[in-house]
Amino acid sequence: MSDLFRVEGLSKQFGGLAVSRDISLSLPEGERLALIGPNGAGKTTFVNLVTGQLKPSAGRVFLNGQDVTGLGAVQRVRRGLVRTFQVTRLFSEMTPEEHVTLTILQREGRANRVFARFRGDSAVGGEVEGILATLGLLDVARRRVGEIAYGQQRLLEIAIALALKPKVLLLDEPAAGVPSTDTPRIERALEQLPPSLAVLMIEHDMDLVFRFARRVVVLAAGEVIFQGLPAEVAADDRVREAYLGSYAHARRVA
Amino acid sequence: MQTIISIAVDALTYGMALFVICIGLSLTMGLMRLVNLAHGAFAMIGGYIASYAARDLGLWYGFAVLLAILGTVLIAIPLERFLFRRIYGAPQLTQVLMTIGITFCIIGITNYLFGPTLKTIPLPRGLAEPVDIGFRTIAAHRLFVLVCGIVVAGGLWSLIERTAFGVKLRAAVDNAAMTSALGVRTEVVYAVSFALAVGLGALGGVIGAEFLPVEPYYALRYMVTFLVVVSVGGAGSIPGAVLACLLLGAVDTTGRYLMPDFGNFFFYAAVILIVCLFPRGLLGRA
Amino acid sequence: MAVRTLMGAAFGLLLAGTASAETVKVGIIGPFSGPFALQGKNFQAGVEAYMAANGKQAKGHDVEIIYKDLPAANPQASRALAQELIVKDKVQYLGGVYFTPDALAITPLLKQANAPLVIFNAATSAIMTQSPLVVRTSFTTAQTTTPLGKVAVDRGIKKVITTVSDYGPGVDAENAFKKAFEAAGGQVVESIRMPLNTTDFSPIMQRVKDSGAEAVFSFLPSGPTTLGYVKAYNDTGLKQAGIKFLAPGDLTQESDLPALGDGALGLLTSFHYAVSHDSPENKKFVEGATKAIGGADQLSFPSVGAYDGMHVIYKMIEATDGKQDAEKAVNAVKGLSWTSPRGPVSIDPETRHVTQNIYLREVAKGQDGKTYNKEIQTFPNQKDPGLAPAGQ
Amino acid sequence: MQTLAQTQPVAMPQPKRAWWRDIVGVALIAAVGLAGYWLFPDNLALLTRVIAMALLALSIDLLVGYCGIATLGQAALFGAGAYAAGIACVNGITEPFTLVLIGAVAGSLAGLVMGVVMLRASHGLPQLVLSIAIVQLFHEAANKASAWTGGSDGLAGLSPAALFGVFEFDLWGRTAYLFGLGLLLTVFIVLKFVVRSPFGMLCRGIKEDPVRVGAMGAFVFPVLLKMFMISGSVAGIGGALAAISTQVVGLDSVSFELSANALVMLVLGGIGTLYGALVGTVIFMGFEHVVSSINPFHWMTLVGVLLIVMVLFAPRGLTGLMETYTGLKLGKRGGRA
Repeated sequence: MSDLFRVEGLSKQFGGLAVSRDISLSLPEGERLALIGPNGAGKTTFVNLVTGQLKPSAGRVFLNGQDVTGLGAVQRVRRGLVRTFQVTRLFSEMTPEEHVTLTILQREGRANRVFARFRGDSAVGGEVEGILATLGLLDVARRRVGEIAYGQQRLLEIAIALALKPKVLLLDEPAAGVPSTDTPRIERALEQLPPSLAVLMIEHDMDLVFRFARRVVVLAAGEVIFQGLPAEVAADDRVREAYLGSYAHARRVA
Repeated sequence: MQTIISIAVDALTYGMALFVICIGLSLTMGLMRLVNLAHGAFAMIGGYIASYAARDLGLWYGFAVLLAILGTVLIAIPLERFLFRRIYGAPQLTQVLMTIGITFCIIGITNYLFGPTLKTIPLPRGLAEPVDIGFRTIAAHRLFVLVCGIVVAGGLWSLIERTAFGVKLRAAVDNAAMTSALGVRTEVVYAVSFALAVGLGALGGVIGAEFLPVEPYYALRYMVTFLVVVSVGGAGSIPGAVLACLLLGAVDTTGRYLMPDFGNFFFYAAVILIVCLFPRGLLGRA
Repeated sequence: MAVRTLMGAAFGLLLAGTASAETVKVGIIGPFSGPFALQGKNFQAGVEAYMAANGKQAKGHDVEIIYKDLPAANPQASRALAQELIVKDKVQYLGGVYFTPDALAITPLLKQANAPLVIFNAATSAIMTQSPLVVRTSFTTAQTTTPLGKVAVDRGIKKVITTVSDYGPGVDAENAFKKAFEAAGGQVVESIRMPLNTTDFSPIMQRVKDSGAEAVFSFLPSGPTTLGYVKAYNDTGLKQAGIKFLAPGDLTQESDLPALGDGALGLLTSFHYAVSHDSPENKKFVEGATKAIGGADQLSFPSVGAYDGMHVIYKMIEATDGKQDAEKAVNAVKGLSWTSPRGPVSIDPETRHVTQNIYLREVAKGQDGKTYNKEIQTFPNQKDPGLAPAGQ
Repeated sequence: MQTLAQTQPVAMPQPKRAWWRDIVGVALIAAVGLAGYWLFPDNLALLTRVIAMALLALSIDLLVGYCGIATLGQAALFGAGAYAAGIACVNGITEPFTLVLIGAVAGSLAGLVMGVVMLRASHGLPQLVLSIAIVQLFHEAANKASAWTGGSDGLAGLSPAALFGVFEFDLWGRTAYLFGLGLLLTVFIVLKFVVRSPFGMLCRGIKEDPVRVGAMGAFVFPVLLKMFMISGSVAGIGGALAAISTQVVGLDSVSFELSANALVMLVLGGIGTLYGALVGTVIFMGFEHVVSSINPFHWMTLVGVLLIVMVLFAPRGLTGLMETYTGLKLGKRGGRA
């Protein structure tokens, strides 16, 4: 069975500094993988390498069996590899409805039309309403994003990603910065993700990781030091060393 | 060969004159993030003061230069306090609007006070005469400008890299909130750097007057040139500004020598090329 | 100040058209502000000097002047101002105009407006062909330049390099000089056109030096660039090397001379007017114009164009007895001749352009220590060579 | 700040109908335009000039206000339209609408060239400098090609045919003004649709965050290039109108000064609303006209004071000021300029 998403030997060096070293992992359809690691382990660099924001020094990225290493970020999105951002990147002057509408029009290749109505299509309208409803954003659908709660903004990040109908979804710390009263809402959203979707989540909140992930990968100093079931993570020596050791050796990779 | 050296000398001195005028703008734009289109207006004020002092009052040239710098800074202080301080950190377009407004006012007032004619700054005998430098003659003031440029570049570099003030300035640029939390009065640092930039502009206006004659529309006429030179060099970078001035001076001078009919094409084509290759300027800060 | 007549514009746009029948209004468009404000002030000085000397009435009709400011070449604004003068202020005559494109924007209006345009400056030959209602009292670049060709040859100069600013008048000057000089037997070894915004002329001077020419012919617009050019000519040692300097008089206009200083001594220029021109008419004119402009060192050639322009307008008013009839007015001044401050002049009946003496001048030092343009040779009754043959 | 604890109602709130405000807005522009026609019948050439400038300012707003691209070279596109229409007119194509079309096409082609170069840089200052360099090159080219453009003497001898074969472009300028007003209204309505279209939304997105737009799977470059072409055609229409109404095209129509003036007017009016471009142009040019009539020698000082006062008391422009005091929102605008 070919994996939906696979990276092989991905490495990145900035100058002489290796930020990612020979990372390999794969996600079959329906996978729920959590990528964890101490601060500075190279998680965000990894996401940027996978999504095409950064060019790897070595290694390859496969999507649906096709090599997409040479493709830019936008092309990868169009092939179904979609991400959310650790710090929300939204248009503060637009409403959630507008965000999702724009995304759907884009997916259908209609976002570049000059002589078309933005809100005219009832099919699109229905889909927008569906997505916003799934994420519980209906009541703020027509408020400016700058005015809504941060937790809702994080949900909107996910809503936009879902509107692209992704095959592989990279969630970059979806619960970061969200008040603890709001995390259940995000968890519920994650549970409702389409079952066939392969999800790679980067997260600090271990409770969330244990509840969500079927498999865990631990990254430290740019290297994969553990791959396995959530239950095994805590017992692994190298993981303990990486987390606790990081306090002993200060920051190895800034 | 002799011609090439000769052109090179011209390019070098012209570039240096540009450098002295522009470096102040480079500081305000790079270090204070202020697109100060009124910089030329300050250079012009310097030129007017020097002209008044040297031509109308008959004062010694060096004294006139000094007076020009001090006078311009003196005029700039209230402007900084009441106008410029309001637009630090404002969007670039707001800064453009405000500084164009200030330029208009300065032009209008200068015109009113001094009339629309050209103002000359008489050079002392030693600088006024051509000097024989072996293979050609060159105006002595060109050599003087060259020396000034080198002194200004060296002095500024050591001020910013080597002194306590330089440390504070660089810190304030990188993180104003943190720097003031550390007890540095950032508005004083800004005011001093602004005064420094204006003073340099005035100096440039005076010693560059042989290239860019002083008249009321000076501030508008050369606004674009200054802005372009600074951007090409990379705002805030002294070596960048030197490099940009020399490079653009060279392109301009050789272009005008080889194909004078297309002089401007060379200049602006070079600008486009450089900006496309180095969007932050030749040695701009990332 | 006559400008104050426009005070009403702020509120009075609605109250337009209350002109009294016996007043003849003249609208003058010129650069009264901006980089060329000095030339506009000269327009005004010429007009005021004429009216001070000849009264504010022409054949019993009050003459009222309305000034409109057009700081830089801008045909769109020029047309708007002309339209406002004609439609709102109901002027019978238009005058002034410093830049060629501005004049070209006005010419299409004249016929319908039934108003003549008397150009005080704009110096491109072709304007005259655009409308039969245009009369010009200034000069054309070709007119002032052409005699220099002969002058050069007479002085034993055989090879000349031309350096002109790369714009209309500069190109006109280059062509006119080349034609005249080569007709007289000289050879133009090289022609350089310099971009208008050139500030450092050293490389140009290097070219001049390399060309092996015995003289350099130049044309630049009057103002700041002239200063840099003349400085470079001196600084690079061309003067010591004996390379002569020839140019139309725009380069050494009187208001720039103080700035040029002693560096300008010995420059040869040809022009239709020097403030120093020795005649009783000019003495009177300079006195009046100086009073109007506020300082003798600001006076320069546009003032005389304006002065004579007003003379033409007065004659037109007399001929039509204050009635608005553009064609009759223009016909009345065809062939008109009089003694201007610059010397004897007449309006060519064919081209409606002024026929005048062109003088060769040398910058010299007067007894008061100031430099001035000293007239040393006269070329009488020069027409505009740019207009002589019909068409191109 | 609210939390997510409340559960959501099932239906979305009804959309606020924004377009009726635009109908009122367009009607208001038309009314003001016609009022100008009746109130100032002697200054129609000036008012036509204002309209041409307003079109130029509108075209800048499309880039600055909707895409976040700073430009000080927009006159390159205006001039391209003016010269194209002018050259066509001299060579026998005199029908006004055809000339406007030619201007629009030429403007959008120039916009294409300008976009390709300017989009090499991704942010403020380098873009500004590129735009300046381009307008200077255009200026230089227009000066050099004097056989076509008349160089610094200007391209003269345009005699556009009567509008609809009936209304002459004459001394009084009524035809030119009403023609211009019609063009302005048409362009304004079309642009309102453009900025409301999916494409317009995408542009606003790019202005706020190009990386997010990329993560949505949309290429940024072609979108912006398209906006450059639309903006170019608007500027080109302005240029063509100027050429037709003035019957002369001068080098000033491809100058840095014109670009800077138009940008100043736009910022004065407020960016990102389309209305700001109109308000700013009318106020600035009206102010300039009145002040320079009262005192041509000092108008520059007063205009300078106006700009300073504006920055100090209405940093978001006149429309921003109006929104603050009336609570009426004229359009969506980005947080930063």
